[in-house]
Amino acid sequence: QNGSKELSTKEVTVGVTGGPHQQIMEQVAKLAKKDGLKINLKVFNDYNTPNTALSEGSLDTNSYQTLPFLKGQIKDKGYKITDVFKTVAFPMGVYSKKIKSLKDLKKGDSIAVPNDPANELRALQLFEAAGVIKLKDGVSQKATKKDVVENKLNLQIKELNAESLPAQLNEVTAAAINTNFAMGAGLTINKDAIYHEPIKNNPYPNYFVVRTENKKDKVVKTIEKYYHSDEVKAYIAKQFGGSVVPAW
Amino acid sequence: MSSFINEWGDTIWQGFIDTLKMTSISLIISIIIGLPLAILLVLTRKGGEAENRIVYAILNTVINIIRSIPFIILLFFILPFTRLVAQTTIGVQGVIVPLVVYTAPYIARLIESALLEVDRGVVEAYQSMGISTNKIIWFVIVRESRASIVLGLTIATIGLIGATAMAGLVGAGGLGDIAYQFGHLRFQPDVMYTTIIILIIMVQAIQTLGNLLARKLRKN
Amino acid sequence: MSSFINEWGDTIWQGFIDTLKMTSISLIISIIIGLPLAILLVLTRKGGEAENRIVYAILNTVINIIRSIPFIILLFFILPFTRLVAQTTIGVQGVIVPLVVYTAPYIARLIESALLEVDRGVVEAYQSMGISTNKIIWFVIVRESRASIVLGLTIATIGLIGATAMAGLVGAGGLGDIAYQFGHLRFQPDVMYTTIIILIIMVQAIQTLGNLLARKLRKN
Amino acid sequence: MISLQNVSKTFEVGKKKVEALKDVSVEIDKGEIFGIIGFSGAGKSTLIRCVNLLERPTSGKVIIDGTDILTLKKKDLQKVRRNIGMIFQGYNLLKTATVYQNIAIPLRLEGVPAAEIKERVKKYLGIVGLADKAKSYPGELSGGQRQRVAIARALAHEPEVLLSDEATSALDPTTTEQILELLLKINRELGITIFLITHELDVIQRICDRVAVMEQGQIVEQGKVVDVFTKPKHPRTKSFVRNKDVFHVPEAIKKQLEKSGKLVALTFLGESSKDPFLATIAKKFDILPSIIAGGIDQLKDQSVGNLLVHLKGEEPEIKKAISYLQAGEVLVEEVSN
Amino acid sequence: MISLQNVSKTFEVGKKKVEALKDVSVEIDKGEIFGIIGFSGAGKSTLIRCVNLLERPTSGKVIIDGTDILTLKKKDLQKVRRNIGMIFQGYNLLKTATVYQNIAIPLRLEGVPAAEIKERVKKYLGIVGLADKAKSYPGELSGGQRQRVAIARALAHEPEVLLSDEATSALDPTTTEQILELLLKINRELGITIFLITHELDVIQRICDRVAVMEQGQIVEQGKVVDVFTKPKHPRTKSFVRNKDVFHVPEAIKKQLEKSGKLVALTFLGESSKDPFLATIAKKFDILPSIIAGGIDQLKDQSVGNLLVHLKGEEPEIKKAISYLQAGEVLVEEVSN
Ligand SMILES: Nc1ncnc2c1ncn2[C@@H]1O[C@H](COP(=O)(O)OP(=O)(O)OP(=O)(O)O)[C@@H](O)[C@H]1O
Ligand SMILES: Nc1ncnc2c1ncn2[C@@H]1O[C@H](COP(=O)(O)OP(=O)(O)OP(=O)(O)O)[C@@H](O)[C@H]1O
Ligand SMILES: [Mg+2]
Ligand SMILES: [Mg+2]
Repeated sequence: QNGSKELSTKEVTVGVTGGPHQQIMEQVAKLAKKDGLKINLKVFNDYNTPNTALSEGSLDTNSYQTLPFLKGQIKDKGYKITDVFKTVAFPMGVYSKKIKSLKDLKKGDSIAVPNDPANELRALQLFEAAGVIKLKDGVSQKATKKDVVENKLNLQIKELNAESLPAQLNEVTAAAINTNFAMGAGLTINKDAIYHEPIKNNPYPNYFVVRTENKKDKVVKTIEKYYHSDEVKAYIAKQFGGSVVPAW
Repeated sequence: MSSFINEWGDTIWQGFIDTLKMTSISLIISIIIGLPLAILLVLTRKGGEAENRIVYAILNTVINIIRSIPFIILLFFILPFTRLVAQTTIGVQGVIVPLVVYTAPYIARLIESALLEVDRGVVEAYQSMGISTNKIIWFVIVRESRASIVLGLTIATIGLIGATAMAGLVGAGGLGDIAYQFGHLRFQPDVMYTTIIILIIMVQAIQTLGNLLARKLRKN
Repeated sequence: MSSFINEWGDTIWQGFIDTLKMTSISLIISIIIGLPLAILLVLTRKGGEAENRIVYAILNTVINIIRSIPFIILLFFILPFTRLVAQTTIGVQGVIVPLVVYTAPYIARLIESALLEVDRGVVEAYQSMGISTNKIIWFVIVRESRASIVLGLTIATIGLIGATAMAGLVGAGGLGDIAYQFGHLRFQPDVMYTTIIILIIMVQAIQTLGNLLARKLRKN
Repeated sequence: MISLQNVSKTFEVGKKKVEALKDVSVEIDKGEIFGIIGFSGAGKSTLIRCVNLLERPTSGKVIIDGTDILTLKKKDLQKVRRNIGMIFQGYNLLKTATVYQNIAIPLRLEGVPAAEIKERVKKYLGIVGLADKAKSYPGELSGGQRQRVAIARALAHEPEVLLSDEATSALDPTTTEQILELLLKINRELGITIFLITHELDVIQRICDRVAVMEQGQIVEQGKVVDVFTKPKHPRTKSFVRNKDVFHVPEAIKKQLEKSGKLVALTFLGESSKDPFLATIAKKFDILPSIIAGGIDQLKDQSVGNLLVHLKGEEPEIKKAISYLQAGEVLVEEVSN
Repeated sequence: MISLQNVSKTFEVGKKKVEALKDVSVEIDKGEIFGIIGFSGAGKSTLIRCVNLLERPTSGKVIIDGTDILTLKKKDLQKVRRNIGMIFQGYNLLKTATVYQNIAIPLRLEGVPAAEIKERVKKYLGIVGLADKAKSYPGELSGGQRQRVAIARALAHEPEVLLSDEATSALDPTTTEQILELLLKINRELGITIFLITHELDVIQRICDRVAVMEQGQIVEQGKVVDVFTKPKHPRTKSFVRNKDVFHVPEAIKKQLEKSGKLVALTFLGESSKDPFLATIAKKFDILPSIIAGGIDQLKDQSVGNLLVHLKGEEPEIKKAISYLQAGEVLVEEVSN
């Protein structure tokens, strides 16, 4: 497809992952449609493919990733893609059906973290921030439980599919769950999390990403305008009740 | 009920169409590749009509290697190849290549074993009339094993539908993806159940059709 | 090389052990469930020794329904059932249940078609001697179709290994998960290739063993 | 012992119905050897398969030892079947088992002790002349060898009733003769009832007590072998029996012979064959009888002759000779062109 | 036309070797009907399968019309095979095709025009008497009906050479007779060479010009049918021929008869059967000859007799009679107990 041309102002294809990113982008598309811009959504469940597809030209833009993840991918695979504006943040929380506070963790308890690179580091860092474990200095985006250097309570760390964590919550002592997935199971970060990332100015905002050559394209500005509109903001508040927060 | 249809009807319908598209296109291409492969396997095997150790060993090994790789890995493993063949690695178009790579060797194996069931005596009868190997293959061996081939293809089609459920990973959509997304990511059990039921009905229909056809073809 | 082994050796070895465990345990349980199911299908079908429309229809439908659900969906769909049976949904123990639910009906179908290949005449010969249906099943039908059964189980085992690749989704690990997690998601091609090669060798070994055994059993 | 009463069997082939058996009744006594002959497709195999209910009749009764086995439960039917051995037209051997195993497996399944199995297999393999093929697989045997394995399997079973569907049709005369001797022997010594199908009239003649002739799903004639063979009533039976002692004499030769006398077909029975009636008429009348074709067959306990004889001489003498023969219980038919 | 030279075939069964053919040589002339008889397992099927290389000999040559077909390339071998029809011992029909299709498909594959296919199928189905079964599947046919379909398929092919492996073994005498007539007819009218295997001596007698007797992978005797049947040399041949005209006379009766005279076995050939020699000796000497058993068979172009005769009378007269018979080219053997 048109790898080196300016993006059309009539029609763009956006890659998103299933869930809030998709739902929010659907709202953006609705607003854009009125002004004659057609936004096609491509929904992925895999975290790698939207970048590959963007890089090869199968997508015009994508909207699903945090900055550290994007940087890691660019470094590994040499993509010529870049972030253009902040979208939303999903503050991650620690949930439990067994304990009220991470202080109650006992020797040999189990904690669960998502197993995908986009989320695992975040989860480990969250436990680190709570003082439960310690990670190797300068860990990369690819961190796994192998990078835990200190684990005083000898906790069993279970790496599970991010999406199924809520369903498996009662089988571990505590689990770090992305808000969007927690929400599906009726868990809200404000009420139910026993520990969580800052909600305002969350350290892991997501970004809207395009190929570097399209960084300055007119249509990108247009989409940014819709995304950062009040209508979208209102939708997010109504739909996600605080679990998803605008990051702009 | 009607509000459910209003809200989800389009999505599910689109998923149904996507699944149908992915399945039928990949199936047809896989048969076009798998059937000749199966015949080649039968011909070149030990004691076959055109025994050839080398060709057989190569084919056999390649098929086994591909069949060794789980679809979820294959999907990503052959991305460069997919891009080469289909120009893209995403969407329905991008998932056809891995689906075919996954299904064709499977179909080859299933058809191979159907072909091997054919009574050697009948083949001999036709050889004794001086009929060319080619014609014997098509009008005797394939013909006589049509029922088993149909059953094999039924199994392969069902496997294919199972594989399309993973197509969501590369943005190809389909019913499987909807069930996964809504059942899991958005916690909409009604959507999940609906799509699963549609999947079940599809598979049942295919199985019933396959059985029926096979019974019609199997006369003995 | 040696640094690679140092860094990844343990992980890959653990994955290999996990895959082996998941595959073998699920296979054994699936055979224990699938073989009787297959026999029941053959017995109760139209014209079978214990024809029974209702039992056959129920069995047939349940098997079709389960076979309709792609593994990736099944895995999550039956979580409550898994928890009930295995106490947990996590790890190797948690994945056995969905693997069995996925594989047993598949094995039932494969064995069913192997059993149906047995010549009716031979069965009649044993019936005419007043031998009980039970014995005919085991010592005539199953015996005569051993080669096909072995080939069917080979296919099922390979399918099972493919399914275990998705076991990572519930934290059961295994080679497939390593290939996906490290190879694909974390971009470590060397890890991906290594695990895939190990998978290929495993599958090749199984296929070769299956073929050999089948050839030994098939005498005609 | 075995009584089939008004048995009918209809197969449905697509929309067409094939009436393989139409109201067939037949009684087989204990210890008897009963044979069935008939054209290909007459319904013979279907009939014999009704005896052990491999084929369930569409209507009619199958009574064995006084019980209508159509009413039996599965378990009881199996018990009845255990006393009935069967040799199939199509052998029906296990392809993946050796010759030895093919005979041993049914015995094992019936609970025969291991030592006895070994003995019986050895015995019956020896009898059918396949001791050296014990370890071969059916696929490695010739047609006749497979047939013999099937025979050995049925006999090793040592049943009270033996159903045999063309057991010797793939065998050479010598082997056939051996098998028939064996059947006669077990029939005489162990009192085993044998119900057999064959298209070889020799087989019927050699060992059967009674015979039934089938045509198009019906029994058109039945009775003692001698009666049926010497006084066939139904045209089909005639054509069968005639065929047996076919006088394949070229027309030209017949014509030639008729110039110098008369051609007559003589049928005579039993002891009369030991009367030298041809010699007697040669001595008594002024004619020269010569045998052109035909023969004398030894039935199970009787002999029967069918000769095409040329009576050379003058008309009046020939007439006298014929009258003489007819008085002596010889059936005389003049052969016309 | 067909010449098998020093053909051997060894099968490997596990570690054992089965020598199915040992250095067999046989020549079949164009337009001839050549028969093979032999015990079950003698190697007959293996031999006939070597003619069209369905079985590749371990050593030896297979020469058809001057070319050693073992050296031919696949395409050329196919061309040779196209002129050779074959009827198999095991029918080998397509299970999923109707009777009609089973005959039509090979014709279609050979490129016979559609209209002609229709005609030929109709014709040959009629000839084998299965016109009404055209739409049936092999599984719905009786054994003999399947055999007839296989025959029709081979004949519809209209080959120059016909190989027949027990084509009539599952057929009743009448149907057999019809098939044999047909074979004779195509042999005479179209000059088709026929190489057939059978265990029915009747078949050999009826239609074969020459015959070979096989035993344990070897041809132990071959020659014109009359010669082999009247003067068998090899013990196996004798046992075969004897078996044909088995004098199944119970020992008790034989003993009885020997008290009042002598039992002799008479073998005579051809035209001598039209000499009234029994009548003549009855008139000439003071004895009463009576036929106990045996018969006179019409061979393809000749007749041959085998009679067990009781000569009632005094020793000297009997001796004279025997001398008289021997002078008249009748082979006389005294039957001893
Ligand atoms: N494929 C095979 N493998 C091993 N042995 C075989 C094979 N085919 C035939 N034989 C053996 O070779 C010998 C000759 O077999 P063949 O079939 O030629 O006999 P035949 O004369 O046709 O006998 P029949 O009259 O019983 O058909 C037999 O002893 C048989 O067991
Ligand atoms: N399963 C079937 N379905 C339909 N028709 C059948 C079936 N079995 C037999 N028939 C038909 O029934 C008739 C009788 O068949 P059967 O096998 O009893 O003949 P048979 O007398 O044994 O002949 P043969 O001497 O050729 O073995 C035939 O016309 C045959 O075509
Ligand atoms: Mg029959
Ligand atoms: Mg043979």
